[in-house]
Amino acid sequence: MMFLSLLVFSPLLGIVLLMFVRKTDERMIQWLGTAATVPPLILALFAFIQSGRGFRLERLDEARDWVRLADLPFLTDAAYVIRYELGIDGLSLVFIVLTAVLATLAALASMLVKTEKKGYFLWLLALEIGMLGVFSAANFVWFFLFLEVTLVAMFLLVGKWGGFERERAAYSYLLYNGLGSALLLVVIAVLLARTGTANFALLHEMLHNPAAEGQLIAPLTEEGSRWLLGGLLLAFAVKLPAVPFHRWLIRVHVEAPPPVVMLHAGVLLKIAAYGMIRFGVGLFPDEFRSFAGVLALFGVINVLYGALLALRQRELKRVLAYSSVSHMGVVLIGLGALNEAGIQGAVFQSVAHGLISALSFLLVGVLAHRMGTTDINRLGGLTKAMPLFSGYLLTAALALLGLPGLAGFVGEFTSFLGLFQTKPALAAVGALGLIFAAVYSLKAVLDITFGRPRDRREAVMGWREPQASAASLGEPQGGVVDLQGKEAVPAFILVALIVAVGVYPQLLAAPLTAVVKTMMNGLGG
Amino acid sequence: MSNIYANSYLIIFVFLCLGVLLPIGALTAGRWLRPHVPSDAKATTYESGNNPFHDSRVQFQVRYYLFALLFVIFDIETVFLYPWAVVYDQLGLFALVEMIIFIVLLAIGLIYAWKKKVLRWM
Amino acid sequence: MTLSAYLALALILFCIGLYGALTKRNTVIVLICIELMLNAVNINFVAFAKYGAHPSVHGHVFALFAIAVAAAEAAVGLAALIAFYRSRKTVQVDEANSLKH
Amino acid sequence: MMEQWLESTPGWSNIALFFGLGALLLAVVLAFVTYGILAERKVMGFMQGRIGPNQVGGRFGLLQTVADVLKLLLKEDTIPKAADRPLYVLAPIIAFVPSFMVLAVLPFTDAFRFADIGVGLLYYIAVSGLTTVGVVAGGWASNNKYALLGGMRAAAQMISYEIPLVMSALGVVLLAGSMNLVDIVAAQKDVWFIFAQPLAFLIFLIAAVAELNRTPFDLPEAESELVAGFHVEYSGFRWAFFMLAEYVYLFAMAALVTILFLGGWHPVAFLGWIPGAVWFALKFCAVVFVLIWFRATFPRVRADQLMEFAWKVLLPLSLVNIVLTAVVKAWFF
Amino acid sequence: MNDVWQSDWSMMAPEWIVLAAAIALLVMDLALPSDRSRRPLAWGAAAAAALAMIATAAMIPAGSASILHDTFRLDAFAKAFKFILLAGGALALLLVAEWAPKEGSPHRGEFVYMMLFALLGAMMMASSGDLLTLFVSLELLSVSSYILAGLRKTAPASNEAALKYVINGGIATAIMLFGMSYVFGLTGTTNLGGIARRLQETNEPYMLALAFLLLLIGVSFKLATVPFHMWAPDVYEGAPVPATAFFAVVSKTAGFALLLRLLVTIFAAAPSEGRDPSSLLLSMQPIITVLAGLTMIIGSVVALRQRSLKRLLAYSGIAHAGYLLAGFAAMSWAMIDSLWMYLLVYTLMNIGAFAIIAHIVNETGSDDLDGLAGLYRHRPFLAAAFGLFLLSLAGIPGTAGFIAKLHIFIGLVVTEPGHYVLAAVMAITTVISYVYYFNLIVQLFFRPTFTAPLGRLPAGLSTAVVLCALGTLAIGWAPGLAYDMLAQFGHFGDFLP
Repeated sequence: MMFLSLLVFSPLLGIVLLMFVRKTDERMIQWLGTAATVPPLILALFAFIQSGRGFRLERLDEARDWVRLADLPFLTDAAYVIRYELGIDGLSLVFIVLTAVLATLAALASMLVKTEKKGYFLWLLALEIGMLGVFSAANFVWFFLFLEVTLVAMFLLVGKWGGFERERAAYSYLLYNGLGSALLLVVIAVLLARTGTANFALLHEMLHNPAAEGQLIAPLTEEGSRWLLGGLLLAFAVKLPAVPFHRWLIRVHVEAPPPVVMLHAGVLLKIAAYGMIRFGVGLFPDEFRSFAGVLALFGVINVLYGALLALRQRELKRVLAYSSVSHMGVVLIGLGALNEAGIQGAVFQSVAHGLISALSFLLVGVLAHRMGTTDINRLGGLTKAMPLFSGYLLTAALALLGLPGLAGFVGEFTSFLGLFQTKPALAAVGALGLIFAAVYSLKAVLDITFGRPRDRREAVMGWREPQASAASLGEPQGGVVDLQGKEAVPAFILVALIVAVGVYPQLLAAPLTAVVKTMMNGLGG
Repeated sequence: MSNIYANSYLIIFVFLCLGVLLPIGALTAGRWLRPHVPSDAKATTYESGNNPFHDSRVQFQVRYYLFALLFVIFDIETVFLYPWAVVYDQLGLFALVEMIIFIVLLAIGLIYAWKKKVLRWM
Repeated sequence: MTLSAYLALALILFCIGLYGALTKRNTVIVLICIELMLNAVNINFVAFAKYGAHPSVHGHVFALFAIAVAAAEAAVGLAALIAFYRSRKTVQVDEANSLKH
Repeated sequence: MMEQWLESTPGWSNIALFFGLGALLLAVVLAFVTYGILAERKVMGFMQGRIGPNQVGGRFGLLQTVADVLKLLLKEDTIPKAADRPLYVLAPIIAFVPSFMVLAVLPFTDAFRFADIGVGLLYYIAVSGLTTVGVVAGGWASNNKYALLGGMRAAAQMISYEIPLVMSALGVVLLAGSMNLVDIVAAQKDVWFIFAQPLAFLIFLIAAVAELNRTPFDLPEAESELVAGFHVEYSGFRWAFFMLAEYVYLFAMAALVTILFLGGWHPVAFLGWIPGAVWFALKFCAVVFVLIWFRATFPRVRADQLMEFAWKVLLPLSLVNIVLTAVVKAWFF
Repeated sequence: MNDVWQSDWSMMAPEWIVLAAAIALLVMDLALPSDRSRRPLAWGAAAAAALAMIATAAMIPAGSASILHDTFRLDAFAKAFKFILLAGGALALLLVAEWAPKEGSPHRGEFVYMMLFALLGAMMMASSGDLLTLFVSLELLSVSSYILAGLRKTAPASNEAALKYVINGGIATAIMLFGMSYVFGLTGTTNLGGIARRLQETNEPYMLALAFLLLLIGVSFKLATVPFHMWAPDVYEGAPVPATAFFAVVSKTAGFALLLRLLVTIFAAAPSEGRDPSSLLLSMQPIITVLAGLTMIIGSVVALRQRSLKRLLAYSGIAHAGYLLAGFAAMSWAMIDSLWMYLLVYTLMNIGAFAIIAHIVNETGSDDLDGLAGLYRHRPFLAAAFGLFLLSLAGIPGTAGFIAKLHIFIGLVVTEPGHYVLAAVMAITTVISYVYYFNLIVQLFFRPTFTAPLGRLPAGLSTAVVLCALGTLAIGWAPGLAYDMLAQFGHFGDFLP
């Protein structure tokens, strides 16, 4: 069975083909680049549908010998063997589908990128491989490996095709995430060194089966496990990002090209959520308990802080960036709740936010392309010129604030439901953030769509000039034209998905249930 | 045996003392006997009757250094050759072969210097 | 008693050499200080070979090799110094500063 | 006699004894230098069809050198203003002391010898090398262009010829199996090394002449080129000590050649009834005569020829000699 | 002496090959007319090194043995390190072949065989089982290296580099020798195994500790680690690029071979007054740990400020030496394994980077990192290769650098108690190093060009770049290749005599 390898590495075909295309042939590049994202999409959807019909995902597991680090007499045969292992379950599948879908849509939206398209698509496809790999890996080392592929690809995509301060954004992305990765690597190394394996299932076995504990290469104390989990959570908190570490996210959201932000906000941030669930809850359920309160607290801080700052922003990209911070807080809240509803909510929220932010950034990209600016102060009354666009933007805003019937609601609702069960006081404070969300998203969007284009600085006391990004300084490109067919397709699909998830959350819940159940068993109820 | 050793070096020390004492004694004696009438002209540097010009501690030709370096290398090689020669009888064929290799390497070094025109004085 | 006297001598020589090598500005003096350190080593070797806990001829052999190697190093050092002097017209270490960030 | 003293416990009495003996030797050497110089002048005079010194001290000018020395002693001592004073004063002493120190290891006969050390030959070579320092120091301290050039030349020459000197002596060490000069003489009981090591002897002799800075290798003091070489600024007794060192070396080198190649105090074949001391003296005088003879007959070589000769001819030859000796010894003995 | 004749001289086959090649090339260089190109000599030398590498590889299956009264050991350790040394040497020689300084390259002949001699010294060092051979081969390497550093006789920078190298090297040598003299004094033998045995009976912990520290300081010069790292940037910057590559790779590998041979063999079982009375090495572990941490921090932080590529790589080399020293400080079962792996990988990625720098220096005469700007536009493959080497140096997964770093990490945390602080320092300095490596990547891919386009890569450099890039990628994606070889060494079980 090579299904998962095929799924993960199918964009490679596109990369190889792209190599042979002339640099100047931009239409061909755009077409090929988009086409290259289709095979993984088809495979992912196929797997999704099959698993919905009761296909057991374990049958897709793959394992191949990769490297044997040590062959010492006192070690067992399997010790220090790192294998190339892919394997998915319902949790991964949800994210894989999300990745595949958003990758295709981002590729479609990449028509907004005009320079050096060939290199751009090469790295975009590499990014997709990395993201798919992260969710398919059944082995810590390979998880890390794919994670770092995304790091390099993102660095290049942001640094080369981003806005005016692109290199700064790329560096802060690199440093924060590098630090997170380094921390993660230390944790992985400790686990690998102490247990002799990096496979998730085996690790789980080694850490929790008292019989297998004797096989540990070196003992792992309770305190040691707690440190490991702490490191793990910290590493993912940087990548999520939790509040003190969020600055890179703002820069990247503001500076990166819109299709890349679609993927970044849509998928890359979710890797952290995925990691927390998979490794935190999965490997260290007992220790996780002691961290749950802190996580929830950070989640609430994230929600409130992100929302408050989003309120203050006068630049659409920044509003959305802070809203991302705020929404990722909801994920933390779900995890901190540490019950079935909470974890499910965290996943829901991840997917929902992925779809919604992808939609928002697609629209922002179009806006920046048309108007040359995303500064709310300088935009207004777009409904007349771009009615279709405004409609979509409004939908996105509604989804963002968590309107029932749209995807955002499901995630937020379930997460908070979880937290109310365990820590009602904290949940109550956090819920304030939802109100702020309504305020900032509507305020920003309504200003753009219905308001009049004028400088509103005087209207809001004490504002300093918001830091203007390059996109907000340029001249409008190509006049004011409404959303066109090619751009409308991804937007439409996204809206459709948002609605679908919102109306029929079972779509996601079905594959998740089994996984979450197992995890709850690990947590001991 | 050990007395011979100690006495021998004692002799050498005595010779050192004598060697130092003689010049000191002679020069001191000379100081009593010789006249002492210094003048500026006497204290000038002798340059074949011309007025001395420039500082004489000028930069030397590099060849002096080259020879000095060559000397250092070849002189030190005797550190190996002399002990070898002394105990040659007891070492057998291997020592011969080994030292021939050593000398061939030395010779290569010499040829190298030769070819690189290090040995040319002018 | 004999041994410790030699060792003390060697140690003092070594320390003088090290001090000079680390603090002196004139490269010639630095090179000489290095030779001083190496000679301290030779004293150690020969003293140990004769009066050490396990006297053995290896110490003498080692000293011979140390002498030879020191000579080679000195030769290369002087060559480097001359080359440096020819290009910079100085032998002061602290004027060797063209290489900096 | 000496052997007993050597074996006695070292003490102050020994020091006094050795001091006395050393002083005796010093006197002998000074006498040799005095009459060696005279002999040189006489022999050269003879060879050049002149008479040589004949005014002071009778028809043979026997007191000529003594008079010269007295004159030097009475000469005013001048030190150039620009000179490096301490070094200037020290240089002649540095040059002279080793020349006397090397005498300590030379065995003149079975009985008449001083220190008996295992590394005698090495000691000689090592200590004699120190004189170079004195020469260079003198040239440098004078702060005179001629002196400096002369000093440098002297140093270059001395170190260049030291290599073939050392390497050729190695053949002797190989055959004798010792560096102790007494042992080396003892090893020549049957065959003198001049016959066993003819090549080495030639190289050694040539190198020795060059080491002594004597014609044809007297470039450091070439009057016509450098005024007077490294000691151009020296006068009086300071200069005398440079000169003295040179002639003490003549003495030492002649003795060394005798010891290494001419069988030391060993007699020729059947003439064993003549005492060893006489034999040694005879051989020694022969060597000295040859050296003087060289001086009278050979023209001075050019500086470049001088250096290249050492490195390009003598050194390879001495290397060949070592290998040959070793191979022959391995095969035939 | 009969046993000398009957020694199995074929065990020294790689050394013979290198020595013979060096002498043959020396003679050829002297015989060739001076206007003939010396480039074929460098190719010949590289071929000889490659041949010696094959010879070494062929000897891997054989068990360990020693000849010449145990002065020359051919154990798994020797073979493993010789393999890396020869690989590095061969690649560096390819760089020599294309060495083209602006004043012309009149000393390329010297360059070739001095490098071979240095390589020979390094190889002997990996094989020696005796203090004396260890010392002499170390000096053969060092003295040849001094000359290599100063080969651009008319370039002031090169002269200065050589001078600094000699002075620092001389001091380090003297310090190390002083330590050796104490070790000898306590044991009366120079054989490493003999020393180890005798030391177990000695009762001179303080003299022994002093000896250890002196040796450690001396070795740290070769390694370019704190406290003897200051020479590296100056020497790297001033020396000709191929020599720099050689120092960065072969000297460093040899230094670690020295470190292991000397310190581990001698002191592993020596008594101590420290926290572990049975092993001086273990009681000195805190000191080594601190040195490793300082090295990593200094190397990565100072590298941030550099603009000269060679200097930058020098500091990065210091940081890498720190990682390696950390691997050593951990003293886990993975110690030698991880060092070998890291050095192998380090050789590949570093020489690859230096090959490209050599090209830039040849073409532009400067090694400022501006020279990289926009390389991607006119030499995309070159830029991609350089990017790969940089990623590997940074330790990004998918390249060989990651695997090596992971192995060191595992070594750091596998012991009980684990060296978590050191691991954390290593992780953080790695992230700091991202800044300067990615800064180069930014130059390569993002910035516009200022300079004239570079010419095509000459044959020697392109061979080196291609080999290194392939190796880096192959070990990155299929580390089994290297680990299978490593497995053949049996985890260096025969390391201690």
